[in-house]
Amino acid sequence: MNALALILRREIRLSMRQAGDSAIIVLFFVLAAILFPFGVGPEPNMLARMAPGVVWVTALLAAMLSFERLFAPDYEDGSLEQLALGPAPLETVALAKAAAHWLTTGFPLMIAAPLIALLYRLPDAGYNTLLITMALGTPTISLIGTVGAALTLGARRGGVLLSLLVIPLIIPILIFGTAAIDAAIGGYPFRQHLLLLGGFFLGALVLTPIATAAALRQALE
Amino acid sequence: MNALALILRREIRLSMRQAGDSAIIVLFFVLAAILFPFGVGPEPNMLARMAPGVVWVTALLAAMLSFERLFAPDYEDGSLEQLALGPAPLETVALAKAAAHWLTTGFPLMIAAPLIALLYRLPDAGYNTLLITMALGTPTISLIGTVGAALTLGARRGGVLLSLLVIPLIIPILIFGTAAIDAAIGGYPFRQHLLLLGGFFLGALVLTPIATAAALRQALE
Amino acid sequence: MTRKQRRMNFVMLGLATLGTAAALVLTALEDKIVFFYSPTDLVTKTTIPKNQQFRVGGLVKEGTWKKPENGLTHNFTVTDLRHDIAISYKGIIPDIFREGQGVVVLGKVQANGIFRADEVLAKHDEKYMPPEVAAALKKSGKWEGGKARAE
Amino acid sequence: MKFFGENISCVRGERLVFRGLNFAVEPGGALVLTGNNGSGKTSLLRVMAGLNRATVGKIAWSDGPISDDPEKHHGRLHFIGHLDAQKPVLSVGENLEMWARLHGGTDEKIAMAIKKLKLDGFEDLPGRYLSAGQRRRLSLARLVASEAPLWILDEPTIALDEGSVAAVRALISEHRDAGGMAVIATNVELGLSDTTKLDMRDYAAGQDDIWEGVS
Amino acid sequence: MKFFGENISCVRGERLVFRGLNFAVEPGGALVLTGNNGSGKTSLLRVMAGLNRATVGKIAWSDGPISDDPEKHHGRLHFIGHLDAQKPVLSVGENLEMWARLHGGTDEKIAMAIKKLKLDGFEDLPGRYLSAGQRRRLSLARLVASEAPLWILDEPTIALDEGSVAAVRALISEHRDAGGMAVIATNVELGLSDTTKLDMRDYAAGQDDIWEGVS
Amino acid sequence: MQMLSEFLAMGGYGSFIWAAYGTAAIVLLGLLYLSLRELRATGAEIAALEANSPRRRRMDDEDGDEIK
Amino acid sequence: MIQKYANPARFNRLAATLLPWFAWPAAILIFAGLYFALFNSPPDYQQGESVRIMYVHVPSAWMALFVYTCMAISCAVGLIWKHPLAHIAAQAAAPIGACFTFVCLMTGSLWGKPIWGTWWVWDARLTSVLILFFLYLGFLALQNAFDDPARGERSAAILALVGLINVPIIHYSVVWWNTLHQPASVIKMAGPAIHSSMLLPLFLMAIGFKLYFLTLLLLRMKALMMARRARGMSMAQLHHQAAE
Ligand code: HEM
Ligand SMILES: Nc1ncnc2c1ncn2[C@@H]1O[C@H](COP(=O)(O)OP(=O)(O)OP(=O)(O)O)[C@@H](O)[C@H]1O
Ligand SMILES: Nc1ncnc2c1ncn2[C@@H]1O[C@H](COP(=O)(O)OP(=O)(O)OP(=O)(O)O)[C@@H](O)[C@H]1O
Ligand SMILES: [Mg+2]
Ligand SMILES: [Mg+2]
Repeated sequence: MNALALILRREIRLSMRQAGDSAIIVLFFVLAAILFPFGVGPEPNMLARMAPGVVWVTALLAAMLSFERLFAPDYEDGSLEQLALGPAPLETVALAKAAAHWLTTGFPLMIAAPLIALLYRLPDAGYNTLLITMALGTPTISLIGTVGAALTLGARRGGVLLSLLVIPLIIPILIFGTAAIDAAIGGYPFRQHLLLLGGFFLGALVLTPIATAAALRQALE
Repeated sequence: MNALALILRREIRLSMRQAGDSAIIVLFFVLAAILFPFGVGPEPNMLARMAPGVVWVTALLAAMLSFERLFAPDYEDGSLEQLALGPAPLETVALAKAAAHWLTTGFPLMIAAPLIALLYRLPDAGYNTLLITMALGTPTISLIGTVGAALTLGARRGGVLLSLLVIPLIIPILIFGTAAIDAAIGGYPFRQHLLLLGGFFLGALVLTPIATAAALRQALE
Repeated sequence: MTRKQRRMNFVMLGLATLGTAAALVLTALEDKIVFFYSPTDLVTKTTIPKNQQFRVGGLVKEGTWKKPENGLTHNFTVTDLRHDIAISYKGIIPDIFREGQGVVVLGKVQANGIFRADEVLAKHDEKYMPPEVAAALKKSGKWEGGKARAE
Repeated sequence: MKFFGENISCVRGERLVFRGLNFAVEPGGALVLTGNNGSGKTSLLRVMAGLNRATVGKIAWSDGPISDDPEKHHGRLHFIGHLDAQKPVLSVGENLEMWARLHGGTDEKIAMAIKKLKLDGFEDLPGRYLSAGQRRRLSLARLVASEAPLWILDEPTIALDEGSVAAVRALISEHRDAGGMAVIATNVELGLSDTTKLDMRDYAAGQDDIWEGVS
Repeated sequence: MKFFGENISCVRGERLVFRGLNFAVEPGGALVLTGNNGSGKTSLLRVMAGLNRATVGKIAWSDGPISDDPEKHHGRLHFIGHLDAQKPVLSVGENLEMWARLHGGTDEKIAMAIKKLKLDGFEDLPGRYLSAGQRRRLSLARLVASEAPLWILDEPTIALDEGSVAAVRALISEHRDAGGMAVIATNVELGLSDTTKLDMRDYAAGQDDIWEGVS
Repeated sequence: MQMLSEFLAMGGYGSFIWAAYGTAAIVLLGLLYLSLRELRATGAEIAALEANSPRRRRMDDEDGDEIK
Repeated sequence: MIQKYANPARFNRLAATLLPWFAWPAAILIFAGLYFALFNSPPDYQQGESVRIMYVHVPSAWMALFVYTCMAISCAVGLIWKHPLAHIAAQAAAPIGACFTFVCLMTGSLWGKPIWGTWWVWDARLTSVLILFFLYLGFLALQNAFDDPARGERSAAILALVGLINVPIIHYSVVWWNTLHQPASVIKMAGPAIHSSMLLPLFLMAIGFKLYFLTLLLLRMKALMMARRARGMSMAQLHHQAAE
């Protein structure tokens, strides 16, 4: 079995064994989305207007919370050291970690998003686009998150620093994701937004493992 | 020097030494607040309407992020064990921790809040009330957060679980905090909201250290 | 100070603080926190900003609800038995909406003084009985509905 | 003032680790716990310190069980486990001072501790620059920096070089000569004189004991 | 195939820890690092493994410096440090399997490792239930579960009971007999025969050397 | 037939009423089903463990062991 | 006395004797309640047939509060007197309470659409019930979040006690705030404001739900005790093998 498959299997096993982990991420997502009506007031029109933005922003914040523990446990218990000393290049390790993160976090978020949209009474025309943008956007977020997680490894208040690094990088995804949904609701074309999101994803797929591996090497010194 | 002062001094020294920690929390606060206009669209009217809600919700999410590392480092390096074995009751430790958390996190958030409100063009009548509600609300949030942090100490995906536990308990603060600002802007009386927030604070001041201490005892077993 | 004394002091201090907390909360609850405003509020509280959405609650005034011809736009008056406000609403009303029924409407006051509602919610009281019983009660004059929940 | 335990059983992770264990330490005495890996030495030390509860049995000083007044018990002991309670960003001096002061240590005591554990010159060095053995010595310095009659030590000589091991041995003798007591878990020979041995293997619980005698 | 280092200096935390150090290990050989706490044993081991870079100097196999092909170097070594790389929710077997497979270990090898480290019966036990010594044995099992010519061990016998120490000693001899090599840092006498000693104190850098020889 | 459909329509509230009763039934009976299944599964697990154990000790021993 | 039943075998026997006394009456009462609720009770003078939702909404709402209160008391017993059965009872009750709360939310929402004109508003009653639901979920999540099950049950117990403040808030929310939700109909000073023909199915269902809860509770407690024993046994077998 090659290193990528080994690591993927281990990550998924870990997340299965720690039962309910991704369920908790999704719950956080739902809870955070519920907070806004409290703050903003429950007027239906306004909520429907906010829906795409809130779904995307809360999904992002939920994902953000999960990044912090992406490498930290492996760093603290020496697993990362051992992975670095394994015969597989660190780039492979980085990619496997991102893939596992998406499977255990991004994917459940994608599934939960329409439910929150329902709560906010998103117009019917928006659901398809919401799903597509999430499908393109969440893997990119996972990839970018791994870079951030690796960079802040061992840093003090890593979690907050991490969010600080990752948010600016993710803003474009947020912008195009919500713009696509808004366009779909308004009946405008949104193909270009989806193309851009796809482009981001492919770009991140190639570049981020390299950056993550470099950051991990620094962290281990 | 008694235990409370000792712990406070140590916490503040730690947060000074790890330079920029509370700065990072505040930065996260600002960044998250900036995200929403991207998601929702930048109409001034709408933003002004959202201002109290967004300020409170983002302050809450920022605080939430800082809870995770409230006890975790002390737990992992054995400091918590030693604090529990000290001659001071754990309730004192819990109170000192909450106070230190507020000084290094809640207080900076309170200072930064009006700036974000400015960004969202909160009507002038709201600023005073915003400050007062934050002054009453943020210590309560710190107190409730310490309970959550102690309960989830050593749990898997502690950060997310923590948010899940703390958010429902904090929702009333959010509701009355924003309602007070909305009332102030609208010219309605808001005395009752402030009274309630004050009541919550005093109640939490007495009850949460007990719950936190109980939870910490469990964590050390 | 012995341990017992010290503990006693802490307990007293804690109880005093809790008492203060309870006092604050109870004072706050003296005036109810509003989910909606009454028509009287609209008259007495001059500060309600006309450009914002808010909720108005009260009873649908007898004889003011015209069943709309086109089937969609409803015009009626909401009263708290002291002041009235005219409402205009385009949309589907709840099933128990009728004259004398409690409602909560969400919307804005327009320039012409009419409240344009975006949402109409029906508010009903805690009484449940078969229609025959209600009719009998009404006949015997023991009926006290209507004014019940108009605050 | 005697420190003793009677009929102690301990469940960890839903398994009965040991049972029916009795011990007693007199002033000037030292109790050395030995036994295989996994025989329950660490568990017993934590129970003694009051960090874990014994599932059955009583731990007490001559003037009453520790559960009556946990704070008083804590004021009487120093516990050095595997975790070092040190912050990498605080200096050696600051790290030590915090714990010493909490237990009423004075400036002279702290200075003496630094000297006895051969940490002089490191006072202002941030904790993160310490090697494994230096870090261990800083933990042990807590024993000297404030006074407590009972020392509870879990494998105190781990990671120490020869000279330091000798220093720790001297420290323990000194403490005992002054009427202190020590409970020490170890896998290696420490070379202490006149100790009471407690072999954990004598109290091991069999497979069928899972639910027995557990309160 | 020789493994050697020439003129190595190492800076940690802005302090020159050692300098001008040379070493060489031949197949069947064992290099034992000794020296005071803080003399740089751990630092040297990490440099050898390629986790840290030497500030000056070269580390190489007969067929080239390790920096030329780090992955090849990693494929040739096992590193056991203070951290155990174990997950509390995975069973002993799963924990071991992950690392063994990564280095090409087979099922038989893994079974043998479990047996040699006296972990049989624990295969399905979650890692969280292990005591300090049991956990250490699980780390050491990696040495047997997959093959590598070079073992880099940082205080391997820490927390082990007597029987386990003997088992580790046998393991190392066996490895060397089969032509393997070992570099071991230790503060206690391990009782290995025919080793090369390297006393870190011989390469300690004086106070004035801080900036010297630093590239 | 007509009576049945009238009954099902519930004066126009049929969909709401049946959805409410349906959810309640599914959730509450589902929990019963899951509980019973769990009970059976742990029963089987214990049986397997007991078959494995050197000295048999049955769950319904008269004066079995006790957690107090 | 109760200590005695911490023995799994004895508890099993007690459960076996009690179960039929809960299960059968529960079934009978619920079926009778359903008969009256659906066939033999009048429509409301205002709400018409939709009032029939009351017969599931109100009993499950009561159960949501009742189960939480029981759970919190049981947690307090577990924390203070360290009785293991208490934690097991709380652990067994939590999913049941969560289910009742969910049913209360769903049926309330389904009732609110035709009567109020909306599925959901953020008024005090509805919001506080939603918080209750999240407290249940938080309890369950916390319970399962630890490697050591004992740690999980005690931490969750503390959470349950902290969350207990929410119960009076839910109950009095309709008094303290101007909610869209109606004030109390049944338990009020002046006697029930519900006609007796509607009160009958309501009470049948309410008592039926309570007995159903007890049935489920016993079943789940039994399963939990067995699971605990299974864990202990497998652990012991592992160690035993290892020691040999
Ligand atoms: C999602 C929406 C709803 C929620 C969460 C909810 C929640 C509750 C709760 C928690 C109670 C029990 C209160 C107590 O015992 O103190 C209750 C009682 C009740 N609810 Fe609702 N409810 C909802 C919607 C509705 C609607 C739409 C109606 C009727 C139109 C309704 C009618 C009642 C009645 C009649 C009672 C019994 C009051 C009593 O205890 O005397 N509810 N509800
Ligand atoms: N945190 C824990 N949770 C559950 N079980 C534990 C825990 N720690 C230890 N155990 C179990 O308790 C037993 C005793 O462990 P303990 O750490 O007390 O052993 P020890 O005698 O200190 O061993 P060592 O010499 O290896 O340190 C072990 O076999 C282990 O299975
Ligand atoms: N992570 C680090 N960052 C900076 N400096 C370090 C770090 N680790 C160790 N040092 C410094 O390097 C020196 C050598 O440390 P090292 O851990 O190599 O010593 P050692 O010989 O292994 O000692 P011990 O026997 O105590 O384990 C120490 O004096 C310490 O000051
Ligand atoms: Mg131990
Ligand atoms: Mg070292």
